[in-house]
Amino acid sequence: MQAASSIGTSLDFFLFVSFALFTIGAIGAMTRKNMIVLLMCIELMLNAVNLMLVTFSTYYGNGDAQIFVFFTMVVAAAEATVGLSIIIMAYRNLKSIDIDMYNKLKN
Amino acid sequence: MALILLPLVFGIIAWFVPGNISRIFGLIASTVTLAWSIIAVSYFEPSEHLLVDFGLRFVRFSIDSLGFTMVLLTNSVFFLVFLSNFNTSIVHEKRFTALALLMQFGLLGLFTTNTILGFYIFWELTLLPIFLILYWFGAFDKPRALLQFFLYTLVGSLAMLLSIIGLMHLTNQQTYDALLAADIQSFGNTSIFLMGGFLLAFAVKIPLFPFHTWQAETYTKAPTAGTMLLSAIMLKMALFGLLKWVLPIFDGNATDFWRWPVITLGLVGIIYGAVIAIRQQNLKTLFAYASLSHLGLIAAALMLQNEHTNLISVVQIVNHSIVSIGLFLAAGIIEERLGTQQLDQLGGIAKVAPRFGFWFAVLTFVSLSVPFTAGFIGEFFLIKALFSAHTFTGILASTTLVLGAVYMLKAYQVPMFGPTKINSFQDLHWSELAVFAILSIAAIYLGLAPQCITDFVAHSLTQPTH
Amino acid sequence: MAKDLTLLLLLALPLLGFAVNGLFGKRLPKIIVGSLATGLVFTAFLLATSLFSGLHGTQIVHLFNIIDFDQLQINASFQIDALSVWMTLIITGIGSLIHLFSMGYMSHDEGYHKFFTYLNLFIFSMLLLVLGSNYFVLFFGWEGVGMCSYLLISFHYNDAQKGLANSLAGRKAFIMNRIGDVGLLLALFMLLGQFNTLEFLKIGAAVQQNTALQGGAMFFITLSLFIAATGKSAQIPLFTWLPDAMAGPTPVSALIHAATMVTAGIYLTVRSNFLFELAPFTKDIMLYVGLATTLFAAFMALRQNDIKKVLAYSTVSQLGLMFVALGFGAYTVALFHVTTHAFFKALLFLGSGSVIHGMHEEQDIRKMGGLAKLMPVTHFTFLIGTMAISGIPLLSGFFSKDEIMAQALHHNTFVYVVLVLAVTMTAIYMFRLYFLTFHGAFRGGEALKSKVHESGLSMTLPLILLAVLSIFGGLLNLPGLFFKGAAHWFDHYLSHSTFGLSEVHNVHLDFNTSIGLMLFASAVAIGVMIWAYLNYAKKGALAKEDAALSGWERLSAQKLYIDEIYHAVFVRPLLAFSDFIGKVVDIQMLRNGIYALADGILYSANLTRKWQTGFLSSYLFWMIFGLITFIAYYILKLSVWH
Amino acid sequence: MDSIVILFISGLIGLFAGMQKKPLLSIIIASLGLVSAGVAAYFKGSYISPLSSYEAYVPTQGLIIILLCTVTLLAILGGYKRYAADNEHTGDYLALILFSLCGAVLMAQPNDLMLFFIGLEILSIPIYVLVGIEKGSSRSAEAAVKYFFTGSFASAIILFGIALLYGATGSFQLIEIQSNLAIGIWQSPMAIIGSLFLLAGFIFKIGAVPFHFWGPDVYDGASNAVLMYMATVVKIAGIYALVNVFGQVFRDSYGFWIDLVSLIIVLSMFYGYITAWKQTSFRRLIAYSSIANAGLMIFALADTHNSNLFLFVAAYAFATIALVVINSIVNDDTDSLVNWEGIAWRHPLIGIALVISLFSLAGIPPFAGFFGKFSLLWSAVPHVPYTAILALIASVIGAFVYLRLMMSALKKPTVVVRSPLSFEQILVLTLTSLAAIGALYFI
Amino acid sequence: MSLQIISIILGSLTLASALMVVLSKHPIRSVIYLVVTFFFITSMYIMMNAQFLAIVNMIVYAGAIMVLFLFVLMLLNLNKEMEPMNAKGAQIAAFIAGGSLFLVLITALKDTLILGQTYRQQDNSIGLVKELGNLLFTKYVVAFELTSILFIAAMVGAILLAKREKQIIE
Repeated sequence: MQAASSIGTSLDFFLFVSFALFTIGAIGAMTRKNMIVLLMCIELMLNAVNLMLVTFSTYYGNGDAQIFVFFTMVVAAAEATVGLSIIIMAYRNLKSIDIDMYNKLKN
Repeated sequence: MALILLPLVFGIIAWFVPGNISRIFGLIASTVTLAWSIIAVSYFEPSEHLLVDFGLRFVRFSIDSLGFTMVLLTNSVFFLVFLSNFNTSIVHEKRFTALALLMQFGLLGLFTTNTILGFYIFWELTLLPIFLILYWFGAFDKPRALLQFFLYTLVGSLAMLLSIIGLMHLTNQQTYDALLAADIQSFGNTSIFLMGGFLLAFAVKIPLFPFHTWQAETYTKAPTAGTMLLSAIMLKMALFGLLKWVLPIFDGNATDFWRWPVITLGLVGIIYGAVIAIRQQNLKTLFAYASLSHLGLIAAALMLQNEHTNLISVVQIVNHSIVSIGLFLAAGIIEERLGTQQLDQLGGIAKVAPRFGFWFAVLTFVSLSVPFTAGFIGEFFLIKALFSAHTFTGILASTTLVLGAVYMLKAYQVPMFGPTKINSFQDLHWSELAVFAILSIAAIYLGLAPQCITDFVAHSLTQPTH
Repeated sequence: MAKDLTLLLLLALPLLGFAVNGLFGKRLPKIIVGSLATGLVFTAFLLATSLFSGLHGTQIVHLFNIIDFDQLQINASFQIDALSVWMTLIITGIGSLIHLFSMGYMSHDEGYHKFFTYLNLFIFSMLLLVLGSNYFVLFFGWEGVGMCSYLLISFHYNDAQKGLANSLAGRKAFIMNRIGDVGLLLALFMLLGQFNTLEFLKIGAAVQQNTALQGGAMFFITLSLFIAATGKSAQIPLFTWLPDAMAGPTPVSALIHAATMVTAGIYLTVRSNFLFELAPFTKDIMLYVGLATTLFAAFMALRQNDIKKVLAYSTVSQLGLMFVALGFGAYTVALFHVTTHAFFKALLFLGSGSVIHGMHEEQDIRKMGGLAKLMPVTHFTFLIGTMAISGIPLLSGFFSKDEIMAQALHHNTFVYVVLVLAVTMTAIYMFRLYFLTFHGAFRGGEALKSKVHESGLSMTLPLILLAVLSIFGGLLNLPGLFFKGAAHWFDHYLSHSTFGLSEVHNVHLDFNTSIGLMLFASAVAIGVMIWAYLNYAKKGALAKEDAALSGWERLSAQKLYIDEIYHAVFVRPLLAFSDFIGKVVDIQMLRNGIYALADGILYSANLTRKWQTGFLSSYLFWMIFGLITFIAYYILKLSVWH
Repeated sequence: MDSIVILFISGLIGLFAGMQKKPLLSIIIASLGLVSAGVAAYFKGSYISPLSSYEAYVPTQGLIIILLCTVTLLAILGGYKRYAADNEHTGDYLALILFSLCGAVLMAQPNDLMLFFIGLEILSIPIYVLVGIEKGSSRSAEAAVKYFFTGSFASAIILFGIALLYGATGSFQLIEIQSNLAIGIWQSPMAIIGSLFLLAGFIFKIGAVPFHFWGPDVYDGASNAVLMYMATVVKIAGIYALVNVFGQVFRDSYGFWIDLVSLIIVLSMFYGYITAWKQTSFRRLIAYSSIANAGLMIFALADTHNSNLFLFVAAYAFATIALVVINSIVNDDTDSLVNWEGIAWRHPLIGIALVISLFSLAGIPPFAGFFGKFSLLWSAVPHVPYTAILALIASVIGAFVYLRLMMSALKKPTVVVRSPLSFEQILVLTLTSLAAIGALYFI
Repeated sequence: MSLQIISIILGSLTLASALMVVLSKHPIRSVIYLVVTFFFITSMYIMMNAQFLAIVNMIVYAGAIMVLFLFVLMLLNLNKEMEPMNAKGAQIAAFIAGGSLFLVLITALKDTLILGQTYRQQDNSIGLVKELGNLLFTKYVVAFELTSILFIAAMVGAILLAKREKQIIE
């Protein structure tokens, strides 16, 4: 069980990676202008959470978290569908997927 | 029960009454309520409480003799307001009739409620109709002044709401008697804060000195009927609250703490209002400041918590209602017929309209509290109470007599005396005449026999509290 | 008739007149209005005489309770004693004469019924004042007469030339009186605090039982009472309203501002004699205030050109004289002078009224002259009045003044000297007035001269009656020099049933001093009369124009600039203060402060809405920022806790 | 569970019935579904449900479900005009709303974070779509885009929080989380950070500062009909979820987060009301006012045992729906407060409902809003007195906003224009007004 | 030991490709990098023996969803580089915010990031399809069923939005 014990020592690192991934996703969401990329950044954040959940699942030896990851993917898929259709709809209206063009509603 | 609900019912009906008979409807409705309350008072045993319960959790009613006095006062005021405005355009609006009756309901509720939350609910309930009356029928060129009125009252009442919540939490009681019995003093400084909340609400409504700035502008711009309602009965809510609720309940360290601050503010108000009134050019503004001066006296005297002073202050409350209806009616008559209230544009009306001149003079003297009028009894004993409490306060308070003469006589003689500056002035309509006559008779009767009020009220004010 | 019923009837009659004239006067013919008012007051006078004749001891008539708390009782009750009955006699007697006079004087006035309404109300209030058995009822009357005074002074409110001046004079009177009223009010509070009652007799009894009361409390009480008296009786510093009050119709000046109301202060002091006796310091104050008033008022009267103004200052001066007497504790003497003064001053005022009526509302003596032939009755009666007030021997004024001088000479020579000066000036201005009005050539122009006429019977009859009273009024209280039996009748009358007065004894000088005093006074008065005759009637000296005046004359004509000083010291600062707090404090600081607060919130709304930039990136940024804040909050809290 | 199933099924039926292009049919089906879901929730436990075995996972009982159904019913009735106008899609819209309501029911009373999260998404995703249904409008598109991205972002945050909580406790079950944390949450920073992320997500959903940004823009861009639904149901579900999670699970760390929550309350109320002052568009005004109201709702956290929230959210929801219905009468395409001038004169019912709703929102007795506020404060004052004072000061500013709106609406126009109301509008306005007045008799 | 090195390498590669998703200007490249990121994440799942998730991640995420993204990108014909970058200040602010978020997270959680030390050997079969299937259809069957609502809602919504309406064709 050498391998398993070494995976134990990697868990901290996976957690670290997950945090970093989340942060990178957040930064991307804040900086990118392309709505599709923005959506991808949010997917990145969701994946960070998935990674964290799997890590914890391994840590606790409990399948619940993996089920949760499964549902997260379901949700992500649904979100992506709706998100992309919203993007298409928006594109039809404004002929742009630059998020900064969408600032008519303010103040 | 009908005593309280009657105006509500009438108020709802009034929305469905056609506009051209709304003034008659208003008059009838107020007459009926007044008559009903007079009949009720004749069956009322002053030493007892009349309990009315609609099965609500937070609102219950209990009418004692003080409450009954205020109920009678309210109903009379509304009757007089409807009567005095019978000839003006405002009563042709069914909105006014309905709102006024709803407001009457609120006031009756306030004066008869037995629960502290009920007090708050009715307190705010009266605000709604008067706000609409002021807004619809007032001459507010900018919403600012009206909003200021609302801001002030709202700040005050929210402070009161906090205090009520605190009080109910601390004592775990909500009815008047239970609160009286509760040992508020044991809460120490908390009770001071709680009382402060109430006092803020009252100080805004009375109004006391630094919280009065809504008053002058609101009174000036409001329709005459609205001004009458405001000053004749709405301000009395605060005095009533002070007299019946706050002072007895917070008897002890809280009252001791607040006594002199409030008296000081009252005194400042007395002099401040009077001094400002001297130079006012607008009749209603002048009366507004005069009102500040008069009510400061009552508030200050109430804080002394002297049994006799409390009784007399009820007389003075009634008197102030008489005076304010009369004076604002006079101002309203001038405004309505001439379209202005600026003193420098007026003059010599008494010559053209001698009846008006006469009755306005009578009311002026009533407000100057010359002997034979209720005002004299009131001011005499209230100032005396202040004098006994501290010589200096008495002397300061008595300056109101002199300053009052300065501004009231100005207010009377500038428009009424002097060379006639106006073309025509229709003399009093019978309804206005009736109001003036009723007011004068009431003032003189109370001036000679104040005992009829004090004896009646004594049943609820001199009961041993703790 | 039972006394209490008489008394109530006495009170009710003027009230009835007030009510009837007030309600129906407009529709009734003038003659009925006038005769009703006059008749009622005269009937009251008859009732008063019946009270007078049946007077023995003090009697209280209780009407009803005004306030009845367990410890505190205030009653509407009345007191019949020598003092109140005497005052009632004066009020109703002089009052009915003046009513009669007014019927003629006011006959052309539109407000005829209103005038009598007010006049009756005044009589009623005045009767309340003097008949009340406690300070409370007294206060009712006290303020009531003030109110009537206001109404009557501003009676001709609609005057086109004078604008608001009449009613402003009324307001001035009312306000000055109110200042005095505050004094009375404070006195009442102190009395209530001290004795827990306001009944004269009860307070008196309490004072007698407890002699330890002498001291601070008494001083303040009496001082307050005296302040009240200065207001009503026009003493320094509150006298300036009285000359202005001449804006009212002349009968009003006669009744209110000469004979009755202004003597209310004297009445109050006499009524409270038992209190004043315990406060010597107040009496001293009273003495010197009275002295100053009598002197300065006389001085101011010297160069007045308005016939009524002269009389007004004269009244102030005479009232000062009475206070001097009160200051010496000579209550009956003061009251005696009140009585004679009522006679001759009413006479003088009515006379002047007759002159004004005849001259068609002209009051300036510079436009008169030579009226003696045109208005003989007026002239003759006016002369009697002038002589009486100047102290020409054997007329009423001579005796009453002489008594006061005697008191002064006995107590304080300085006071006496000043009084002599004042009395001399009195004679000077009175004779100046008389001669300028009735002698010499008519200066009002031919047009006016042809219209000048003697007044009708209703006006001359009161003049004649008052002239008779002015002549013989002195008999009431003859000095005890010759007719010992009839002497000091008035003193005895008052003392025997007025509380406190029996204990107070006036000084009586010895025979020689008295004779000397009288001779000196007579010499002065007659000397002045002769001088005035020579100067004004023979030499034809005239009143100078205002511009020509200089030195003391200017000071006198300008009334020592007291009005201007008051205006600068009190009125202007008050108005400026009112403007300041009304405009600066109230509007700019308090109200605009609230507005500024509202504006601040509005302004911050402009800022806060900028937060909502419309850019999604910024929204996401702020969400992350919020998260960071949350976590930072946790880290902070953790480090604080550990 | 029954309610959810009923809602889902009626949504499905509606979806297919919508193909008939008969709006009336769709609305009747949807209404029936809502009513029966409410009835099912009301009689929960008094009948044997075939789904009772699911009850452990999804408790669907209590007033809250009934409230959600009622509010949704009012919202679809109020927005019926808009939905019916597009008769091709009426069924779709209503179905989406019913599906979304399933999510709301699911998340309002969570006992499992997994179901909670799924519920949250079921609630949100249809609303993302509904906001964007005004296809020709760029505003609607912008609103949808903004709502979608901020919403997904918030979902990620919530998910992160859930993950951290799982990391700290090893479970998604709230009861287990609570018992695992009972030894002392201070031992577990991970749980605390997780709870903070969760808090952030909740606050996003109910739209309080500093996660409020989506609110004004989305409300502004959405149509009145959708606004009625999302301004009310989302907030109700969100606040109930927040109260249930924080009031129960994190009760032990009350002393830790209450200051933060107080700060959020105060900031929300001041920010919301102050900013609402300067708005020129009604929907933005309502959005800012709802930010402030969200702040007030959070007061429910102050007393973890007795939140007394129900009355307030109900009053808020009814008043908001009534106002938006009124707004839909004048502001269909445009959305300007200028159009509100004299609106009360168009129909007496508008005037009455408007006055009652605005006073109710301003918290002035005797309307439901006051009792709601009162009961909230009643519980909160002993715990957070100073916050309550600040909140009351803020609500003065709020009263101003409402009053100004009311004054403009009540101003008598020179020419009185009458607008006839449709049946369902009359129904909604009457019901909301009656509810606002009737609150007096139910406390 | 070797696993640890592998995990560090994988983690670094994940972060690097994730950064490239954010940093690359061309959206298509971002998509490709994202797929790469998912690939690395999948390998981490495999390391943790979460086989089912690894497969689902590969098929659903890297496969279906990413294809959808590409499809939309192509559909909208947006494959050219067209994104103007943000103002520098906002960019820096975003990076600072992200960085601080990461920092505060690490600061707050530094004491609990010790899973490796408290890790006890667990049954490593939990990530298998069989185990998860059992769980999914027993304990989480409700959630599983409820996701159908989610999907149908998403489906209806997507069609509703993306369908080209006749009347608004410009």
